[in-house]
This record gives sequence, C-alpha cells and structure tokens, in this order.
Amino acid sequence: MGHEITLEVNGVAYTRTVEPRKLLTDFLREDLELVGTHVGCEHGVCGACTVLLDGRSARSCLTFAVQADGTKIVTIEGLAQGRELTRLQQAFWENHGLQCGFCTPGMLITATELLATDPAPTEERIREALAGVLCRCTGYQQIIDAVKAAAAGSP
Amino acid sequence: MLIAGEARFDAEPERVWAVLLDPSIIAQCIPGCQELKETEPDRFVARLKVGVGPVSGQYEGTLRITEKQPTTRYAMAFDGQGGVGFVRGTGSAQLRAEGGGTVLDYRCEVEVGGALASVGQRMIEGASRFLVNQMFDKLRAFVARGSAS
Amino acid sequence: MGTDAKWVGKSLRRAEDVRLLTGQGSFTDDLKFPGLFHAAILRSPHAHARILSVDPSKAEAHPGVVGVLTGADVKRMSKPFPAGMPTRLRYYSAAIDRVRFVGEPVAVVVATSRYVAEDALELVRVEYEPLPAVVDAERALEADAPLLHDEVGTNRVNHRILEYGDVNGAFAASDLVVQERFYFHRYSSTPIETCAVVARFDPATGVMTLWSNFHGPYSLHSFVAKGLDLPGNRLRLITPADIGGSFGIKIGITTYLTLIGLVARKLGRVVKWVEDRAEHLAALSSHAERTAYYEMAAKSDGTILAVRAKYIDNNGAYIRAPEPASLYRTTGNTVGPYRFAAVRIDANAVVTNKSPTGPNRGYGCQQLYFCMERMVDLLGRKLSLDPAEIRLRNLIQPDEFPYTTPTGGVYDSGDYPAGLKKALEMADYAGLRHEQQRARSAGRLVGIGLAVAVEPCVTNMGYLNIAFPPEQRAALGFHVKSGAGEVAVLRLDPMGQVTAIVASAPSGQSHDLLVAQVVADELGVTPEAVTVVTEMDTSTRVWTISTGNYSSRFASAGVSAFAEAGRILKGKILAIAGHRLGVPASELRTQDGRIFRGDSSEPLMDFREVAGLAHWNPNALPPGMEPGVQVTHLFNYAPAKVLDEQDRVNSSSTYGFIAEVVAVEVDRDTGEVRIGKYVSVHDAGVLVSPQRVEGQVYGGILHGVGGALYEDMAYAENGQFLAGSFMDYLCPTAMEAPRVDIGHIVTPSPFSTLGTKGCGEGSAITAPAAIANAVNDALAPVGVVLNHLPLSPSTLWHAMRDARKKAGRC
Amino acid sequence: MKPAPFEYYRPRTRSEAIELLERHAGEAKVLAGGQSLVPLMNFRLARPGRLVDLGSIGDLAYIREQDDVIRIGAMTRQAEVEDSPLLAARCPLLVEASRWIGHRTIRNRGTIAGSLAHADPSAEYPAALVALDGAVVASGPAGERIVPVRELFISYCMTSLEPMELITEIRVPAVPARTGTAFVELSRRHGDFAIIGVAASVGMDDEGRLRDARIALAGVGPTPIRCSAAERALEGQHPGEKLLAAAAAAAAAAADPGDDLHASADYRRAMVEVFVGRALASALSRIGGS
Repeated sequence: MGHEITLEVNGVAYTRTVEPRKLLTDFLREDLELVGTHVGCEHGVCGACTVLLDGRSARSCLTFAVQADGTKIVTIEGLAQGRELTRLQQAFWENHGLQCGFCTPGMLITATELLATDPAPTEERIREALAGVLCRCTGYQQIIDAVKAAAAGSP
Repeated sequence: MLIAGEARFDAEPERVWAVLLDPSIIAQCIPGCQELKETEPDRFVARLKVGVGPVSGQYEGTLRITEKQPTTRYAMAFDGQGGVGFVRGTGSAQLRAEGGGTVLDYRCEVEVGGALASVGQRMIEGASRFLVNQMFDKLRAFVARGSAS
Repeated sequence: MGTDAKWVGKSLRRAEDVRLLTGQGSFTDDLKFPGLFHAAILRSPHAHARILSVDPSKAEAHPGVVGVLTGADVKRMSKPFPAGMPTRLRYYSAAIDRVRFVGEPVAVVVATSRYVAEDALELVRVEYEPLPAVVDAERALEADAPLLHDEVGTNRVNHRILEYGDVNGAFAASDLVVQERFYFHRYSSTPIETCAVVARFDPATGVMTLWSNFHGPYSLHSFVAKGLDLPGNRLRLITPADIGGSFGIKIGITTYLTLIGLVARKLGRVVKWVEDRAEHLAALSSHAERTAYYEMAAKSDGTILAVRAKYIDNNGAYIRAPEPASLYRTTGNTVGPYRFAAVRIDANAVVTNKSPTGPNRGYGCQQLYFCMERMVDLLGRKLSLDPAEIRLRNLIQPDEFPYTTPTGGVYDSGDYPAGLKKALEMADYAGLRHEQQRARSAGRLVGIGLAVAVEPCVTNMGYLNIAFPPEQRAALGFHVKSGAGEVAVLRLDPMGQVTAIVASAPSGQSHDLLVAQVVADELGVTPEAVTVVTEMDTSTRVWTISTGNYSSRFASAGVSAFAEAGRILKGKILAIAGHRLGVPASELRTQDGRIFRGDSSEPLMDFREVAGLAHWNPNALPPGMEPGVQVTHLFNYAPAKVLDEQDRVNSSSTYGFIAEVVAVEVDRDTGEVRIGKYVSVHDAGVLVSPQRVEGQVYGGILHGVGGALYEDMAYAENGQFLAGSFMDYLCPTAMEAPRVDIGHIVTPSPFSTLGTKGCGEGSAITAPAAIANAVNDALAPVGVVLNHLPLSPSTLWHAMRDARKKAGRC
Repeated sequence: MKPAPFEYYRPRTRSEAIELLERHAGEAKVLAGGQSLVPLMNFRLARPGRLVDLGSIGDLAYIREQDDVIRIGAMTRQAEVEDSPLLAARCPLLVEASRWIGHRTIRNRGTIAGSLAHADPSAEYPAALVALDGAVVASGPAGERIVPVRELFISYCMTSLEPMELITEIRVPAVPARTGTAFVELSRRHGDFAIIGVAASVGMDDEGRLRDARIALAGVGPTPIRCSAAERALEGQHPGEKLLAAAAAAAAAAADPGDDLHASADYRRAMVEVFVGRALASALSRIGGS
C-alpha cells in the first residue's frame, strides 16, 4: 500500500513512504512535523493549508502526498531566511496583519506568490488574490494594508 | 424533495404492471442495485451501489410495497443507509392506458440525510432525477422486450 | 488613568507575532504526545430519531481500531451536564437513546490514525427509528409539535416575563405605537482553527488532563467536571499559547472535553480528536436565532417612551451552558443608548431539532440591536424624522453618567451624541443624503443605514440568575451569583526580570501585548522586558469562576487587574528599596528597571538588586514582609452586584458605545448589495493599543457583514442541515470585505483602573442592524421592507418582485 | 474528513494510463488537477477504488494553434489558460472564463480537461466550450475520437465518455474576425460556484448585422445549456436594446433551473435574462473593427 516519495521541503530533501490517500497537509504536519501549515476545512475553501508547490500556490488539503513526489515545496517555515523575516512577514508584523495567526500561513504563501508575479499590485488585485484565504479575525483590512506596505517597501 | 413525472410505455398496462412488480426485473432496473431479496411478500431488502458522476456510495435498505391495485396503482416506501447518509421516501405510480400504450404518472417524495444533504444538496435533485430517468429507461427496455417476445 | 503613561496608548508590535509568522505557533493540534491515538465521531444523520440499537463490534474488529465508545458507555460513565436554569432536561456528551439534531455524537471510534478511525465509523451499525422533527421555534411551541424532551414536557424550556418601569402607563401616554416582527437568523463566527482535544486519564491519581483550545475555564470547568463525574480538583484543563480564533464559538467544546475524556478513560489511552469543518458547521455552535415581536411607544416628536418585546430564541436541541443566557445577557443594556424608562420582555427559550447554541461574538446583542435599531428607523419613517435626528433626540446625554437604566444597568461613562455626530461627520452624512437623492432620481437604489449601540463588557455573573423566577431565587440554598473579575499574577524573578502570567487564554486579541504595555507603565520598564505567559493550566494557574476569554473582558477587567497588580508590585519594590536605602518609599520612583529618589537622575538601585534581596536574603526585608517579589491580584468590579427582586441587574461592568453609518447600493436587477461606505465610531474608553482596537473593529464588522448578507446555517424543514461545508456556508472573503473608516471617542471609564473598556464584540453587534437599515432605506422607493436576515440577492430580488406585483394590483 | 483508501497509479504515458483505465474499468477514476474530486473524496462522497494520476504524463500540457484551431493539452492548468497570450488574442472567452474559477491557488492545480470531465453544470469551462463549439479528443483503447463538447455532457457531473476513455486534448476554433465574446457570472462570493454564468460570442457582418451568435448558460440545468432560440433571434439583426432584451428573454425560457440554498429557480431564471443581456452587451462592445 505504501508508496515511496522523495521531495524537497524548504530546501531539505525527504524520502518517506506514504499511504496514497494521505493528504499533503497531513504528511507535512505528521510525517515531517512541519506544523506551521494549518488545517482549516479540508475541502479547499479556507486556504489555511496553502503551500508553494514548485513555486506555485497549492492547497495541500487537495493534494495527496504521493502527488508531491519529485516536487519542491515551500511552507511558512521556509519563508524567512534564518531569523531574518521577509519583507512581507515584517509588514504583517507592523500592520497587525494577523490576530490569532491561524490563517497566516495561507495569507503569507498566497501574498508571496502574488508579489512574485506582480510586485506592485493594486488593492483590487490584492483583494482578489487574498480572497482564496479566509480570515475570521481581521476583516482583512490590516492584511491588505500589510501586503500593500510590503509591495511598496524598498527591495 | 418531490420528484414527479410521467413515463410512457409501448405496451398495455397489464404488461407494464407485470414488469413493475417482478422483483428480478426491478433488481436490474434500480440503478446500482446489487441485490434485492424478498424477505416476505412485498417486503424486500436491497444492497445498492449508487454512483452519479464522481459521487458514489453503498447503501443497504428496505423496500415495501404499501399499496397494490393491479394494473392501475401501486405505492411503496423505501429507506437506505450508507456511509455518508441516508435516503428514504415514498413513491406512488398510477397507470393508465393511452393510445395502445401505458402512461405511468409517478410521484416520489425523497428525503436525504447526513453529508449527502449537508454537502451534496446542490447535486441531489439533479442526480435523483437522473437516476429515476435511468430506471424508467431500463424498465421501458424490459417492457419492450416482453412485448416483442 | 495614567497621565504619565509611556506605553499605554501606543500601537506596538506583538512579540508573539514572530512565532506565528514563521510557522512556530503552538496550537493544540501541534502538540506532540507519545502513544497518541486518534478519535473520530459517528454522528447522527437524522434530525430526530430513536436509537434502537448500536453495534460497534465490526468497528472494534477493524485493524488499527483500539476501541469504541457508545451512548451506553456515556450513560454509565458520566452525569448529565448542569444547566443554568430550572429544568429536567438531560444533556449528555453523546446521544443515549435518542438523537435530536443532525450531527449529534452517537459513538466515538479510536484508532491508530484519523484515517483508520473514519474507516471504522462506517462499520458501526446504528438502527434508528425516525421521528418527526421541528426546526422552527414558533412551530415548536404549538401543541401538536414534536416534543424533544419527554422529561420536560414542553419545548419551551425557559420562560421569564421581565417588566421594568410603568410600561402600560407609557403605552397609554404615547401618541403612536410601532409594531413589527423580526427574524434574526442563525450564523456563526466559524474560527479557522476548529476544536481540538487531547485527553489523558491517570487511573492512579484519578486526574483527567485535557489539552484543548478551550478559552475558559470560568464556570464551565465545573460543567465539564460534572459531565465527567469527577471532583473539580481531578480535572486539569490545559490550553496552549495559541488558539486559532473562537469568538465565543469554541465555548461549545465543553461537551467534547467530556466526550473525549470519557473515551480516553474507557480505553486507557491518550486520545486526540480534531474537529473537522463538517463537524464544526453541523454540530458545534452558533448564536440562538431569534424571532421577536416588538412594540415601541413614542410621542409624536419622536421621543421613545417604552418597548414591549417578545423574544423567542431557538436554542437547538439542548440547552448547553451558558445558554439560555442569550436571552438575559443584555438585560442591563436592553434600552441600548436610549433614555426610555419602561420595558417589558417576554423571554422564551425553545428547543428544536437544530444544533445547540451558545455565545457568538456579541452574545445576545446582535439580536437585540437588530430589532431595536430597525424599530427606531421604522418609528422615524412613520414620523418623517431622519434616522440621525430621531436617534439624537433619544440618546442618553453626557451629563447623565453614570446612568442607571430601567433594567438595572449602570453605564459607566459616555458621550453618545458626540459619538453619533462624529460618525455622521466622518461619513459626510449630509453629502451622502444629497448623493442618495441624485442616485434615486437616476433610478438607482442607494441607501444609508445608521446603528447605535451600547457595547456591554465583562459579564457580571449575577445576570445568570434571571433564568430562575424570583420565587425560586428566594428559596434557601439558591445559588446566588455576582461579580466580574479577572486575575493577574506578576513577579520579579531572582534576576529582577518581570514575568506576567495571564489566565485569560487569548485567541488573537493581543492580551500579551496589552499586559506588557500596562505592566511596563506601572513598573517603569519597557514592554519588551516583560515576559508574558499565556498558556493556561487550571491545576497550576490562579483563576476565578469568571476567568476566561469572553464578553470583551480583557481590555477592561484584565487590564485593570494587571495595572493594579503592577502598582502593588511596584509598592513592594519601593518598600524593599526604601528599607535598604533608609529612604521613605514615597520619595522613590522607578524608571527603566531602576530606582531613583525624587527628581534625581542618579539610580540608587535596580530591580535586580531588589529581587536578589527579596529572594536570597528574605530576612533583610522589612519586618513582616513576605519573601520574594510577586503579586497575585484578583480584580473585581464592585458594581457587578447581584440581581434584585425586580429582576434588575447590572449585567456587565463597563459599557462602550458604537455609532455606525453605512451606505449601500442594491442592484435593481440582481438584488446584490454593495457596501460603498462604512464608518464606525467607537468609545472603548482609554485605548491601550489603538491598532489592536482597530483590528477588533474591522473583524467585528466583517462578522456582521457576513451575518447580514452571506452566512446562514440553513436547515431544511425536515431538520437536515444544508450548510455543511465552506462551499455553502459563505464566510466573506477579502473581495466582500468593505473598506472601513474608524473613529474613536474616549470617555474614560470611572470603574476600570486605567479608564479602559472592552471592544472585542464591537461592530459584530451593530453591523447587521446598520446594513439592514441601509438596505431598507435603499429599497424604500420600491416599497420593500425587510425585517429578517440574511439579505441574500435572491431574497432581495423576490421582495422587489413581490412589491412590484403588489403595486401592480393596487 | 479523510478520504477512503484507494490504489494509486502514476502512469508515464497516455497509453499506460488508458491501459490502467481499461484494466480497472468502472473502478478507476482519473486524477487530473483534483480540485473538484479531492474535496468530494475528503467528504467520502466520492470513493474511487483506484486513482490514475495524469500528473506525470509529460506531453499533456500545451496550448498551440493550428489552422485556426486552438489545441489545448488536457493537463494544461487553468492558470496557464488564464495567462496564455495566445488565448488572450485568439480565444479570449476562455481566458475570461478562467478568472471566474475558484481562486488563483485552485487554478494553479485545476486543469481544463479535469473541469470538462467533472462536468459540473455550474462550472465555467463547460459553458464556455459549449458556446465556442469546442471539442475534446477522447482517447481510449480503440484509439482517439473527437467528441463535440455539446455532446459531452449528459447530466449532472456525467459525460458521454466511456469509463476507459480519457480526454487528452481540447480543440477550440479561434475567434473569427469581427467577433466579440464575453463571460459573465453571478455568484454569492468571489470564487464561488456560479448561481448563473453566461458565455456569449457574437459576430457582426460588414452591414452591421449580427452573425453566428452563440450563447451558453452555466448553473441553470443538469448540463450547460445552449440557447438556440436566443441565437436565432439575433441572427441577421441589427443590434439594439429591444433585440438584446428579446434574446435574453428567449435564453431565460431555455433555462431549466432548480432551487437551492443560494437562489430560487425563479431567481435563477430571471438572472439568466439579466446576465445574457449583460454578456451580449459586453461581447458586442468588444467586436473589433478588423
């Protein structure tokens, strides 16, 4: 039943044996003990489980770990370089872009992808991108402001 | 949820009636029916594997014929439990001769529960109609076969 | 309040953010346990059915399964939960012989993984005999309605008629009476983190340890202990540092603390259960939906004289503590910000075949203000008075504080007219009305909605007694309640560093930061120098019956507790230093962790020396002084008094104020509502961190927007739950969120230590009213009045079509 | 909410995939992007015994044009459709429809063929391709066959594909000269399933008369619905408010909606009229001069 998979997560190579039905979210959290990726709905709506899969954002709850064989994944744990927060993380910190912090992995990964493709997005664009991640604390305003600030910040 | 409509058969009501009440035929016409066993007169237990598009499930349940007026009317009650919910309901069929054939008016009151209802409600009505049509298509084929023979 | 506050009032960054931004948070599901097994819960697909049999044998035999807990075990191992009202209703953590709502737990399977546990759920055979279900509270009150609890004999499980002032006289003296029926639907704040429980029972000591994201413990520790049939000191509830939101919803976890505790005890294993989203939506909690009948008596100049209201709350299948408090939690602030002196409330708690209810951001306020603010608009419309004008005519005036309401509330401070005027000004109300005129003449449906409200903060436990009629309350041995407190623990360690221990189980509201700011000001250190501990553990922390994270408590009661603890600690530091230096303590001051005399800038000692002395050389302390430097301080609001014989109670401790102006446009073709402008003015007293307050306001507004326009925990007539996923339960996204302009006015509370009030429930209590008023204003030209929620496009379109048809007929 | 167990296969070639489908006919399901299937599996509403993952078949992701026909490989992600300059120029309706699918993160994984094979009548691509008179290449043990998209959908989430068949390519005619297209949609929230969606394409001849109008609806029946009566009403006419209203009314008559939690059948039908009007107006405004 088990399939052996090899993948790179946050720059570290892993080889593990997984049952086909194991969701990538559970694989990251349980098998790799990377619990920064959160589970919020397991049906692809809330976005808390979003990771970068080969550079593009993906719902880890709608991906089986076996599908990730041979891919490169970045999770929230892999955003900061060492202890240095990214500009986006810094902007979230300064703008109160998080309250409980549970949707934060999804927000950061989604906004990271957005800023990589559009370094100076309009507010509408930011809202559209963030619409794929649900937040119940912030009303989104301070998150949007944080993404704007990160976009405007000097490189 | 009410599913109602009419089905037309190219055979006289007597023939349609015989097909409708033949458990071996019914078993072949109920979509996904894997087993239909008569436990006592007009009472059946059934095992179904129903699939509509990607949605599929195993159900175990019972079917009771609650009313029989030969060649004109019958009614039944059914219920089934599966891993993600249940289906239960009542149905009635009224038969009348028309132009050498038979018109069957049916009304099904179907209740669906559990995840099927709470997650799948968007698809249930469409799926149920599809299954009912599928069943009548098969029945029609049996009726036609009988008429031909 | 601290005029020399250096840190209070500043918007600082939170220390805890760094761990959350880098994926290093510590949420319950992140904790590691050796020998852990995983639970999945079998739930009823029926709204109402008798359980004829439960056969777990096939599931028990499934590879990987450790065992199964059924209703029979629950009945054997536990006791029914206590209720905060007189009732015979029996409520257990799982169904015993009857299921009463879709999603009710029927059995628990424990296995090596959640995957396997879910496989085995399908193997538990349950035979049900379906019963007729009832989902509508008014229908449930009819004589021939299906009865949920035979032992109770009626679906109306709690009923009180509360009358304050001369209601009949006021109605007799009025020039007009407005009457209306309202329906406030069921929705829930659905935190993104669902519930999680890990249970371990130690048979040797008899101690049950439950790790979870419960933000209690307050009075519900006893509730869980009773459910588990354990003495209180054998129940240890632990909450890790991070909770992924709650908004009151996770108070519903209490029955699962019990259920998972029971299965861990039965199987002798460490068991984890993580609620999935389907379980959360179908079975956790929401506020009670309310059908209400209102009558408002007024003079022709718009002066409101009295209100008569009947609340019919739909509490779902069981009354789970603190319910039926949604009926009573707002007692003291029933009149809102208005001056009228007579009120009659006919309060009804009704059980139906829906999931049980509980606190949901605003707890009772969103229902109250939706009805009240709609009534004020309807009255204004009848009198051709502008919504702003009629409100200004009825607001309590600034010179009337502290203001005692007819229902017993004691509003601490406020300037309601200034708050409303500020909101009107920020929104350019006159300009908006002008724009509306122009839009209307172009055939567009543009509306402006107002809502004002008093935001109650820090529940006075005393209000819970209202559920009992006076004759029962008079009986000997009746459990009389009062008080609204919070606890603070503060200490200097032997190295002189400050640690603050918070027992309030924060779920994103920045308690850590507020404590650091307040303590920094009181002690004369920097906020970064204060280490704040937020993990909760009922066996090792100091806590009180009201300790927890609810009713917008922290900025009010928590901040007061820490400010006072800081003062006490500082007093001790100075006393030690004074004793050592031979200087009167009154001549000493602290700054940057050092001690100075008078205005001198020459430090005489530092905290490290004081702490060293107190810890290492206690015999050198002033005579009679306790060794060490630590304070445990229990703060309590004195005005949080017991309920009186006339059912009057000051149900909260500090009272904020909210005024909102919303402009919307309704698409005539589609019924879609677009929010154009949203202005929200708050009086939360002294602000410790304005940025945090704004965060609460934005969040509260979006819960209200979601409730007013999108979210609906919908049930079918037969009791089937229809909103079982986030595909159908529609939490607003960043695209639906309005941009909000926030304004503050500050009237310091005379009751709290620093003049602070709470603001956590915030605009969640006003947004549904403001939006409904705006939508009604927009639809006035087409003859539509809507007094029910949610205002979905389909609903609006049907209303407009029906109005057209009606107009065509006339 | 964990999926039931299944066997997993990851073929490297099309033929290997078809072989697997043939061997496990009726039991195996194709996993393309998984953005519709996996949620159903997590709820255990779908429980295929075997999954054939197309993710490692190298030659299924492409967008190219050949003889005025755009060919899109089955595993082309929705985000790639959205971003394609070729499609923006030669088939803008597909680009516009893509933006209505879920969210970008969903579109990063979701594939165009997956969306068609899933056949959700509320989905965007089925309606768009019905309006565009697209076709799919279905590959099976007996080889390839071309299935016009209008013959692909038979009921709610059901296609006319055989269990051992696989969509390998989508073919769409490039937008002809002097033709405008539009995709409009009404949904409760951004990214939600369509309450109703309209795909429209309309051409104009040198005399300013409408030619070859094509309208398809999402969300108002068990399959996408092509509005032939509305299209006939437009043919050869000069555009005008009255004409568009008549076409919109004819389209509404073709709709066969049901009630659900979010919208009544009456509302949906009325919205068909509103949104067909909007789609046509938008498509007309986009008819280029050349």
